[in-house]
Amino acid sequence: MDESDRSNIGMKRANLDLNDEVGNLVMPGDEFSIPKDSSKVILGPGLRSVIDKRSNELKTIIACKAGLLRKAKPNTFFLEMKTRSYHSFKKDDVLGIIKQKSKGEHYSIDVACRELRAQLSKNAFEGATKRYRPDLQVGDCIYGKVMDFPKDYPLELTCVQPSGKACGLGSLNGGHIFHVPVHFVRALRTASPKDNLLQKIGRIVPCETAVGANGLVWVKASNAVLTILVAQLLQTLSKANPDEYGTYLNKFNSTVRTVV
Amino acid sequence: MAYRTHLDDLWEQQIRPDGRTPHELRNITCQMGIFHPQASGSASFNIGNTKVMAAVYGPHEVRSSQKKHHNPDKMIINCEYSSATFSSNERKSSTKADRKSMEISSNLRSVMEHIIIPDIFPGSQIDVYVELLQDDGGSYSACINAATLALVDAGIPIRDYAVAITATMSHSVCMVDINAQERGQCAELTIGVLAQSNEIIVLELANLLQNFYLKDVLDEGIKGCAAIYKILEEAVRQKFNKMEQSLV
Amino acid sequence: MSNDSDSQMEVGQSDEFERLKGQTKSESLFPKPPLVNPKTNKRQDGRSPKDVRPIYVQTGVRDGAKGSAYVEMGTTKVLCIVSGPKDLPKKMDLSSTGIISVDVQLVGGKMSEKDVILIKECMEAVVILEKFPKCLLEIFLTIMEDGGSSIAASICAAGLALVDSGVPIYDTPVGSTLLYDGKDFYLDPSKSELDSVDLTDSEKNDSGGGIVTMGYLPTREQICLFTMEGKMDAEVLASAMDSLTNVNLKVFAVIRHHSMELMKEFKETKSKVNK
Amino acid sequence: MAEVLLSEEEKYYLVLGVAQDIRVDGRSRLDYRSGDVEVNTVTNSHGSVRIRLAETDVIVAAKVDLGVPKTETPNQGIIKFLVDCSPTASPDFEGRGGDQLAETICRILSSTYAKSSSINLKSLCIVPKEFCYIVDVDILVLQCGGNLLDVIAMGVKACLGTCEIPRASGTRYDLGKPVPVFSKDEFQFDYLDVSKAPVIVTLPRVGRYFVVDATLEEESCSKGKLAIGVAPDGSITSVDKLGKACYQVRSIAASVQMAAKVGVDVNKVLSDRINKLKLSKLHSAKPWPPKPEEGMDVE
Amino acid sequence: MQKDSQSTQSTAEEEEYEIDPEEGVPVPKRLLYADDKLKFKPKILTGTPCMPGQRICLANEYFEAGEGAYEFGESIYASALGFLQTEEFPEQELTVVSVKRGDGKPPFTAPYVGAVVTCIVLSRTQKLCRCLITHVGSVKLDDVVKGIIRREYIHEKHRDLSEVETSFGVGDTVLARIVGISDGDFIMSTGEDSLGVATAISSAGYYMVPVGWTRMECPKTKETLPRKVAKIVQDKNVEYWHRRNMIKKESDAKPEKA
Amino acid sequence: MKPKTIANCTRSLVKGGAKNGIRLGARGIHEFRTAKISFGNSVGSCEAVLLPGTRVFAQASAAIGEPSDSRPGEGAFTISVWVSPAATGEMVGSSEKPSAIARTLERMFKENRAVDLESLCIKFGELAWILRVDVHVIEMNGCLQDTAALAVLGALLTFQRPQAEIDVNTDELVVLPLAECTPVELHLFHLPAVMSFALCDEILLAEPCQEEEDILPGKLLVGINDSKELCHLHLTHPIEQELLLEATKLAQAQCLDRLNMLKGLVEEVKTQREVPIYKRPQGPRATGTVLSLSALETSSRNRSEKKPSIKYLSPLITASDINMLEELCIL
Repeated sequence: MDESDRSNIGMKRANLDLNDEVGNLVMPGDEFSIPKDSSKVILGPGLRSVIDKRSNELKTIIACKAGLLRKAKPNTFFLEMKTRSYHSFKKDDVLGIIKQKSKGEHYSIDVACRELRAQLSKNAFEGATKRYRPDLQVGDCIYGKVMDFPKDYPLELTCVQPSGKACGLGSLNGGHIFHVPVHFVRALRTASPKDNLLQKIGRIVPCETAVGANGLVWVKASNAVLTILVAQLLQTLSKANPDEYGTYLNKFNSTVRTVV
Repeated sequence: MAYRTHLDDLWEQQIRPDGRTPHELRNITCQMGIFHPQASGSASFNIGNTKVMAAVYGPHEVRSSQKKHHNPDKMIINCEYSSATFSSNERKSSTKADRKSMEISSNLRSVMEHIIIPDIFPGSQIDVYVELLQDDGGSYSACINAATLALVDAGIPIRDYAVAITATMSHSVCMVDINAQERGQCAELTIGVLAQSNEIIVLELANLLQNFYLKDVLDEGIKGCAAIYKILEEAVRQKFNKMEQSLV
Repeated sequence: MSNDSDSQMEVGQSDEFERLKGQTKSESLFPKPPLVNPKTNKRQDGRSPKDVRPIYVQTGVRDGAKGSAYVEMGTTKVLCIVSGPKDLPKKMDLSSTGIISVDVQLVGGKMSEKDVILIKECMEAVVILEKFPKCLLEIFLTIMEDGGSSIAASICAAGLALVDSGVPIYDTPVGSTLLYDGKDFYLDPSKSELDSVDLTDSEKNDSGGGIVTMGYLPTREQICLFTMEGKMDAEVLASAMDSLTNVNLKVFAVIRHHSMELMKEFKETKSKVNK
Repeated sequence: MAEVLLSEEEKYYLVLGVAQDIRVDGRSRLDYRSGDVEVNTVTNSHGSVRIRLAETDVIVAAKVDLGVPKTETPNQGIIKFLVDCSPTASPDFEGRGGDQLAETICRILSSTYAKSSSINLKSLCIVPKEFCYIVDVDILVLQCGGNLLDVIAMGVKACLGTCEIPRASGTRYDLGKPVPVFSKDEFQFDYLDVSKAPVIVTLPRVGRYFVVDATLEEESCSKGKLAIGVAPDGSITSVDKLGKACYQVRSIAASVQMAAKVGVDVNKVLSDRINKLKLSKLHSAKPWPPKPEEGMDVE
Repeated sequence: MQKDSQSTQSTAEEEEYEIDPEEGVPVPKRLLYADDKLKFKPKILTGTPCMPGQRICLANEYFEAGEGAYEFGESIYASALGFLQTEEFPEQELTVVSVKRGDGKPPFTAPYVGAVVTCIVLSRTQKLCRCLITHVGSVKLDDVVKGIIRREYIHEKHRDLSEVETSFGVGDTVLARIVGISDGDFIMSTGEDSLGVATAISSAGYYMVPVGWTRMECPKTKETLPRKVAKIVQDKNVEYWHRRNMIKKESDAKPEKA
Repeated sequence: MKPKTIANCTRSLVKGGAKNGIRLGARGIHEFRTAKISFGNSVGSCEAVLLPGTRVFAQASAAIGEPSDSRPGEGAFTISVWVSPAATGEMVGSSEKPSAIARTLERMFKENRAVDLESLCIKFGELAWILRVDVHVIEMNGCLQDTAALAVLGALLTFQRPQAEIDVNTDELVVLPLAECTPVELHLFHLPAVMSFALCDEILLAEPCQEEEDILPGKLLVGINDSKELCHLHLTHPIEQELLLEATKLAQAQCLDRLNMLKGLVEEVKTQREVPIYKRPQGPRATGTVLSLSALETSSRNRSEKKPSIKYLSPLITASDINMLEELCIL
């Protein structure tokens, strides 16, 4: 059967228009036609362009994941999806645990993602040189930034900003590190200042937190009990749905009062 | 039925079916260096009709089979327990890698890991092989004792002796060193302790034992372990006296 | 052992017991045909004890395989296929020389592990393993019909297949079997003959008896496989080996003739290529 | 399998010594090392022997069981062999490492005993087609110091020779079927007749000479060996070429002669050892615990 | 060749020791025969058919065993079925004796140290890249064999500068020379100029063309990728690969038309 | 998925916490986990959850087969454990974890004879019920043995099998369809349960979670049954005698009320079942207990005859019946 009646039956949706579909649910395999007018379209995660082999120009745009189609201002399209597993992008802040320190120039890092191998150069610290550089042990937590991930290589982390300063990046000591679903992490990080969970928690229990895009969260409060309590709270919240957050927070508040 | 009652009045005089008193061990013979030139350490431990041989190889470099999952600054201790096909009364065809022997192997390894001082040979491997020749009760405890002796014979630095014995409570009498006959009728608790600090390191229970009795049985067992420890120490003494004489 | 009284009682019971034992004789159960017909001094299949069954060899029977050969010794039919060099399996990675794996399929049966090992070791002695380091050479033997002395046939087939495949070998191996019934030798025995002699019953063959199989490298005059079962004196065994050697040379003559034929074909193909 | 690694020079030294008929431990080519046999090592079997030859240390235990004879040999008993290489012998035997070696030895033993008139299997039959003894011979290799095969063969012969086979004192007819009756007294037993049983003489070829009772080092110098079974009357019961080596006809013939000569002596020594052991067993006290009664274990 | 002769001896019955008739002390054969090699050169008529194991001639300093032949003791034997052929090297006054079968069937070949092989890159890490060897010289193997190219063996000159990442890509076809055998698999080197990446496929799926020593370019999307490019000397392999590529392209092109 | 490597900070947190009586799950040191047990629709299926996040499913089933030669008068009982890859990050098909669990369960249920196997014998030496329990670990967060034991116990308690017996005059196996008989339950001699503790020098942590199990050096398993008898003990770290005794006390208390909860639930399930349950009289059966020579004769005689064939009693038998029957036998 040819393209048209396949689309009629609904087996496949082709020649959609990007701008129309914004906000709708998009299924993997859906084909979008190239917008004629705009010269330039930026495709975010979940969308990819297909190049015709013979005449090598853009044929179509295909959704390779399921999610809501979102549009950012200058012609940027991406799919918003609720995933539990982490897919790395450049300049992501991730939390990792040092898996092993090899003889060479790299630590290999466990970023709590089965199919991703990560590594961190021993020199990628603030003011590190060949002679003076932090000596990390196996099991230490590091808060790093994804420098780049080459095709069939472990992704490369770094603990310095391009400015050469480590703004909060580096190894974290003390506290507690635990794992929550990735979409919850995204919620935490992209929340607007006023309904930011971490700040609310912080008002109850003053604590340091580091949230990695890969679903690892690191918490450190003034003492062990509070640390554990905060960790518990976050883990429960990650399972709860947003409108219950308030009640949980109140409960948490009362328990903290009893402890302190 | 006459048989039974006969046994019972034996019980009243606190005599066990094989004529021992409740606190009496079967006769024990142990020997070190039985596989002398080949194994780096070896020992045999016979208690009654239960015969066990142990051999220790190493420390040598880590064999490729275990290489992948171990970090280079730790020492691998590799234990394998195997029981001969003729060890038990009814013959069993090959017993390689069945659940029971795998379990015993892993238990043995955890014990060995606790008595061997780990950080002396980093990145090396020690093999402890235990072979059960004949099982007449208390085989697991005999294995532990034999392995300990073999380690001493190999000159591997150990924190402490691990000695083990079986004990039980039957007819409201605490008994030590159960043999195969008695095992049928009562529980068998294998107790292993570190000889110096009387810490319990091995606990294995066969059949049912009233929780209420546990304390008494433990006490009994620990007493028994002390006795075993004396015997092992004696064996080691003799060996090293011999050595001195040969040196002089 | 025990005192007289109950020992006599023993006897009383046991001779009745003996009678019971005597009820069945294995001979009466399974009558065995004689090896040679006493009148015409011929064997069951009509040849004299020293004769060898007709041999048929063919190479290159399977296209696509590196080397292949088909051998018939009387009713024994063996097909051999050589393939390789392959990559070593993970577990046996630690070898600087090549490795040979032999797989024997016996149609409607199973070859005993021991014989397979024998053939394997024979092949290891024949092939120049240094020529293909860290590689695996596979030899698949299929015994389509086992008419006796199948090991010998397998060796001939394997040797021919190796020759056909061009694998470097020290020499062309040939094999043959001999049956000794305590009086004289029967060369290249058939299956029925092998079955007919019962090596186990001690009453009959105090004079001995046995089966000898020998693999031979003719031009190097060496023995690459040797196995013997039964009961023989050393001298008898020696003479048996001599007669086996002669048989092997006969077999080798066949193989040599065949390979010379092959050569002719090569010449023709070459001339074709030139034209 | 258990091997030692030698440098070329060491091998050269060994070979040179063998050529001059002086081996590393001072023996000549045809000398055996010293060993001893100990009986009743495992008391819960019908016959058990622990045989040591220098470093090689093997336990052989036989258990007799009641069974049904094979259909093709209705008036013969069954002897089964099972070799088990304990890891105490060498770390290579760990897990399933020793199975290859065990398999080979097992095959050779069974072919030596089954395919020759070495043991009268008829004596193991109680009621033809109905009941016979099944003798399970289990061999446990505790330590391997070279020349394993010979030691095992000796052990097996000694074990079978001293194995107590319960005496069937008669038969009782149940439901028209003869069922063997066993005497309750466990000192009524028979011994197998091993006067014809062979021993195996393994001849590795070191340099240009065959040596008897090779040590591990010598075995590692040789590519292959001949395992030759020799009956007490000097006749050959089995020959097997092991390892990847070629021999010339004359050398095999010579080695067979040699093996026959050696084997006769070994047999002599072994058999009067066995007789001694039997006597000592008779005088020895009643074994404890009593063996299971064979009458019951019909399955 | 010396080594070879020994190893061949050692598998056979005669060990590498010879008994000196006087005092019966074994002396290594290599010492014994090092000096007094027989000095005359017999005439070898080429084209005579040989069976494996057939003795050809003496092995002394004038004669060496080539393909299809092996040396044992002091003579050369045939190791394969075929016709006798000789190859003269006047300068070392050496004659290499080899046995080749006339018909088209290729001789038995397996990867050996020193051979130039064609392989396909499977995976790569910083230290090494794993390959599958498909051809030895110009002979196709029945079954692929594992091999690795270490980072140090990529370039002859500056070993520490060379990076796997900038030299090979997964799926490339690489010409390499086997330099050694590790416990796992063959170790290969692309040190020489003629060795390196023969063909590579761009991300768009086209066969890239080399531009210079270190870069290859996709003909369509003009992206260039770093590679250790092989300077192709006219060689059967490469012809083979070109042929193969042409065929492959056509076969790729077909289904899209359909 | 969780990271495989344990962070040092977590390590120190757990160890330090254990000393001052603080735990990751914000539990007390001697506070056991809350167990949830639910039963499936099919007979003898039970799922036990030990919050937080350990979930084990057990399914009991029985089929008619031959008893083992060593124990001709008893039915057979096998336990097999599967750890699903979903539970752990990676595939642990043949790791020691499943076999360890299986060993523990075997020791408690099989070697200590929790199940009355003699009642499973149909015909001495020839026919018996082969009882098997498949244990699937679906989620794991420590305390696998505890949960598995609970699940198996639940499965065994709620299991039913149809009646099967040998017709006396025509020597045939008769399997009554469920319509005509009340299904028979298993008869358990005692109800065992396991409590696990993590040992950190001088301190017991009751029922640790995964991280605690990995971090803390020692582990102690205490198996106790409803009549306060120890049925399993396992130890992997040196421990003082007093501590051990304390542990057994705690375990005993906890195990008793856990068993009570389980019994209550089982009762509910049974009342829900519409099929009335036929209660076996207590005490072991007479069949197949004595090994007498007469028994030998009969067995030897019957061996020669052909195997008994399955015959259904109900005169008009429908396909559905057969299906149901097979369900119950092969289930």
